[in-house]
Amino acid sequence: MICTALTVAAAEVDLNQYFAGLNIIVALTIAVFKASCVVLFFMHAKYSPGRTQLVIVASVFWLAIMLFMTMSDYLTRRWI
Amino acid sequence: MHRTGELFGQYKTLEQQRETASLGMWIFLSTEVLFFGGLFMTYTLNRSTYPDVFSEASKTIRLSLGAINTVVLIASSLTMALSVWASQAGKKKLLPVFLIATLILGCVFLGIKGVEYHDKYVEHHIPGWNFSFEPSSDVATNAHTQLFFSLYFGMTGLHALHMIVGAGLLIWLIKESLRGRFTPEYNTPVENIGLYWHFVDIVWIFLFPLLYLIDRH
Amino acid sequence: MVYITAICAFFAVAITAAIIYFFFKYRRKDPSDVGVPIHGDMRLETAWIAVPLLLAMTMFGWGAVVYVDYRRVPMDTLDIYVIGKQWMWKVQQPTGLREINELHVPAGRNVKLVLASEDVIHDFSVPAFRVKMDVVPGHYNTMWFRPTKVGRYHFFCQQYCGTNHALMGGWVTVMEPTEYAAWLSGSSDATANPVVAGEKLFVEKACTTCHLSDGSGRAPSLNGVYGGQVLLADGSKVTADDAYIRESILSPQAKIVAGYQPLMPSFQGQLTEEQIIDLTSYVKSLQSQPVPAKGAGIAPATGKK
Amino acid sequence: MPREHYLNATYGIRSWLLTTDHKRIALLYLISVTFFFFVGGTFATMIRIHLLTPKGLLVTPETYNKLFTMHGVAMIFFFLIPSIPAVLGNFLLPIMIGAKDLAFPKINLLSWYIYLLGGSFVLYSFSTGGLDTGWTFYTPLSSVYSNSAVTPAVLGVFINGFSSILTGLNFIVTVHTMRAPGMTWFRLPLFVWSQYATSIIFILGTPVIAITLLLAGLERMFHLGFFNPQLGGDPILFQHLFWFYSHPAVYIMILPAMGVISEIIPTFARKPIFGYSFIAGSSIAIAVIGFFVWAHHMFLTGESTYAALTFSLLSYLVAIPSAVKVFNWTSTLYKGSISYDTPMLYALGFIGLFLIGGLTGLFLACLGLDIHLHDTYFVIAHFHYIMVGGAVMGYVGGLHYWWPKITGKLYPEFLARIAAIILFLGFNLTFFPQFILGYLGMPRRYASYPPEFQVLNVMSTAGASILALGYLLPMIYLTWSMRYGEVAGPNPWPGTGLEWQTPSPPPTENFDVTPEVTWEPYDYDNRPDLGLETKGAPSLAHGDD
Repeated sequence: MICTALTVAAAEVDLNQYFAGLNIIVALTIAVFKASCVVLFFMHAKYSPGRTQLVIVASVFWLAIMLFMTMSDYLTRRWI
Repeated sequence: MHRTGELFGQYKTLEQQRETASLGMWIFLSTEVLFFGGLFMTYTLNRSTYPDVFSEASKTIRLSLGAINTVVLIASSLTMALSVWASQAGKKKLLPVFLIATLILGCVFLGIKGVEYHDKYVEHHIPGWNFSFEPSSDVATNAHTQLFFSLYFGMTGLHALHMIVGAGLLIWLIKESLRGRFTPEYNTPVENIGLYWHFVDIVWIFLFPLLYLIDRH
Repeated sequence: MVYITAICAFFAVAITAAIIYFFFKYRRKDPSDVGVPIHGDMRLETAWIAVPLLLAMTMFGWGAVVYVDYRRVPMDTLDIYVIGKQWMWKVQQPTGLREINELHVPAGRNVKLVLASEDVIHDFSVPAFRVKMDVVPGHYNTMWFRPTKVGRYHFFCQQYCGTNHALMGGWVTVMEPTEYAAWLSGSSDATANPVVAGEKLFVEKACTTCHLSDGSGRAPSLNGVYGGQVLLADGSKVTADDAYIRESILSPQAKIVAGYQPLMPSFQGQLTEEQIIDLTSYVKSLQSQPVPAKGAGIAPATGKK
Repeated sequence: MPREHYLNATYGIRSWLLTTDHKRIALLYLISVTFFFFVGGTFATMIRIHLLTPKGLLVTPETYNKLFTMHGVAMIFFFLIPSIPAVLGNFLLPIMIGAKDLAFPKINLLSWYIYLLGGSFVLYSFSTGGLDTGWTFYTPLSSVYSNSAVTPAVLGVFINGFSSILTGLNFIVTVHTMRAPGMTWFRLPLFVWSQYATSIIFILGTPVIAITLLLAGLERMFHLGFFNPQLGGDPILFQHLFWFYSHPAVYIMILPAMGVISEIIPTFARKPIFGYSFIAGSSIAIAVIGFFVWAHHMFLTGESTYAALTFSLLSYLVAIPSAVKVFNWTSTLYKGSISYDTPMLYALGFIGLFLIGGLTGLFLACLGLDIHLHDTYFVIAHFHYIMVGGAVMGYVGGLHYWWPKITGKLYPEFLARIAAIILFLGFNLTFFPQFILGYLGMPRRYASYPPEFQVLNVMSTAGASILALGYLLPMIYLTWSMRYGEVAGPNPWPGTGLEWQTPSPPPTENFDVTPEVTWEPYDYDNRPDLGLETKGAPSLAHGDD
């Protein structure tokens, strides 16, 4: 866990301008990785009943819906 | 409803009671996900609208403090996980030790957060209150930077509020654990508060890259 | 419209009739009677999922065609600016003629309204033309219509905007094209000309110090920019329309033209929507000016110095 | 010596205010929700009287704006959303699944207190300066320009959100873990299914509006710029976040009513419901798909054409499960043994009105038509058909249906039928003219209007006065019946659910012995315990066509 924190620090010092947005992708991938570790092991989701896992999936899914569908409005406005 | 030992009257078995409480906690956390979700949504949109201003503004936050805090919080999650283990394994002596360690780490986090907030106060970066941002005196940029800091304070503030609530719950847990209330058969509060604490940790795991890291070079 | 009404009316009548029929037909005859235990029927369920779905899709398709047509503004339009403000409408004709709570348009011509708000969200709506559009502060919306019949029609503010929301309306007057032309020239005067006003502002706000027309300034020349493609610093291109010019004035840092430094200050809070429209009209008038070889704002000049 | 039940088990104000009994909490909600209904209803009456003349009869435009805003806020957030879940759901859900109480009784009580706290913030806002932003709180009008008491109102709705969340949480957990032996998922009454679906929306939608209103409130207090275009924010974002909750909130209001109807119809047709699993599944489908359609409120804000197309398509999809329900209810009547009891009148009225409300929704989901109809009286009529014609009819119908269970007394049947018919007629007279008004282009939220719209407005007001009478009647006779009504007995209709297996009113712990469920839902044919003559082979008996 602590070592993942270190990778974040490392990823941050790098100048990730090989292509636009790589920085964000790296940072968020590490965050997602860390979060899933916490959920799966610290919170024992891996060993929980199916319905608990369903709750987790549902909340992430709904969050994704909100972000994705709202941004889909903003990002396609210029297309017409 | 009557209560016999740790079993409340509406349940038939301790097992049922434990499952119920755990499911309830998870559902509460899914509500929390969407509660923070509104803020993340606001953040995402504004970041995509004003990427340059946001990256400029994020550079003024001290990265070292954020990174230390990340480590501190993950460590506290670890001690919390150990507390849950201790309560399940019946290590009555160890449980309060881990809980106190978690509490101390939590307080360190809040302390560092306080230092950061103080920095912002000194730099006039608190939105709506003498706000000014040096690099450019441009009206629009100023407004957009203020937007960044509004989100910064909104998101970290709400997170810190959750931490404070969590700390309160930990104090109660420590008190009860010293009385030896938690046994391998009955440890639901430790487990549920543990879940809550990990959730708060996860929120921070996302806040850290979003507010401190992206486009900082 | 007729199609949807017909379908809806059909279902409404059919189901209501079925309910009423069943209601009387299967009236309880004996207090201890029970009904016939029927639990369901897969074929019926499938049918009444599939049929409404198909009908709904046809409704969607028809609505989508109308809507896309409405949102895609045709090329040859008469452009009129409309500004909503608590609680009045300010209209600016192409010649700069201004009206309040009145809108004159010629019949038989596509009219495009560029909508801006000074304060809260309004909505410009002409029920007789079946058109409306929200007027959102912070960016332009556009709507278009083609009036066919001469006459006077109501327009309303249709998005609740505060105390006198209900009074924020007026009349659209559709005139014969010749009458309209006469009306325009009859009441127009030089000072109201937005190009003239915009040019004056352009000097007053010191835009001229950087935006030199020969392209030698610290900022790109604006000749020929309007309607063209602008190459940005991040390599992307954007069409220089009203919305782009508005944004460039208010938050110049948002889109930097390739090859230039982000030096321009923001004019947010210093210009009213009307003044922005004047400036835009002025920039528009530069469309036909010769584009300098060096320092042009538009894309074909691949601007890296 | 009278039998002990939940009403007479303990006495005194403390035993009510500190109760954790779900049935008593339901009654606490019943009282507070009714209070807000009459607050909102008073505003509605004033609105209709004001609109009798084109210039406005009663109040200044400023006051008029406050009236319709406060009508909306009181009715939506403090009456419709909690009405069926928190009153009928609270009372019945544990009994229907054979539990002694909800999973978290203390949290249940807490959510009532949160409701009261939120309610008092809102009442404070109403009484000090009022609120004139529209119930939608659109920014920047609400966060910058309005001069009314927006901050306490926003806080009140924010606080009230947590009441909904806790109720939803309680219901979901209860349904998962507290079912009696033998009560499998597909034996659950459809009312429980609908409550479950509603709770999903509570859990996943409500937090979003809570944070959104909090941000809008902070923006107003500290001049921040989240949604203020002058400070770089985006007012459209507010609408996205607002409707992310507030569109599903429509389903929060209508789904429980659908659940009530799904209970009433089999009882009074004395036969199993047609297509049980389709009705149950469509509740869940509505709850889920209902989340993907929110931006159909925003077709004309300048949102992307592509987004508009997507949201319109999805809006049509959500219409299908509702249609499935209507078809199934209608088919349930086929070859039934139908009685004219009051709840059945409400249920059939519900289907008729919901049908009109639902079908006019197709007009609005249609992109091309929405350009014309958006924000006109057509919309007002449409959602009143859904919310008053649907949700309130369901609520009042359900109240009648379970009144004998709640109080142990019967209401005067004749009077109740009259009231049901008055409500139905008054409602149609009030709101049908508004469809035409909207089609003619009359904008909503107008304190004054062009004279050509007057005739239809007068009709609508006339209808509203009949409607008001229709609401006062049940209020009076139901209260009267609590004391003077005939004793109902455990199962007056008779119904098949577990709630009818226990005495009326139920004992504090709901059942004297934990029930075991051995029968399928609404199975009149295999229930000798109900004392009805049962039919043999389905196709032989009764049917002559």
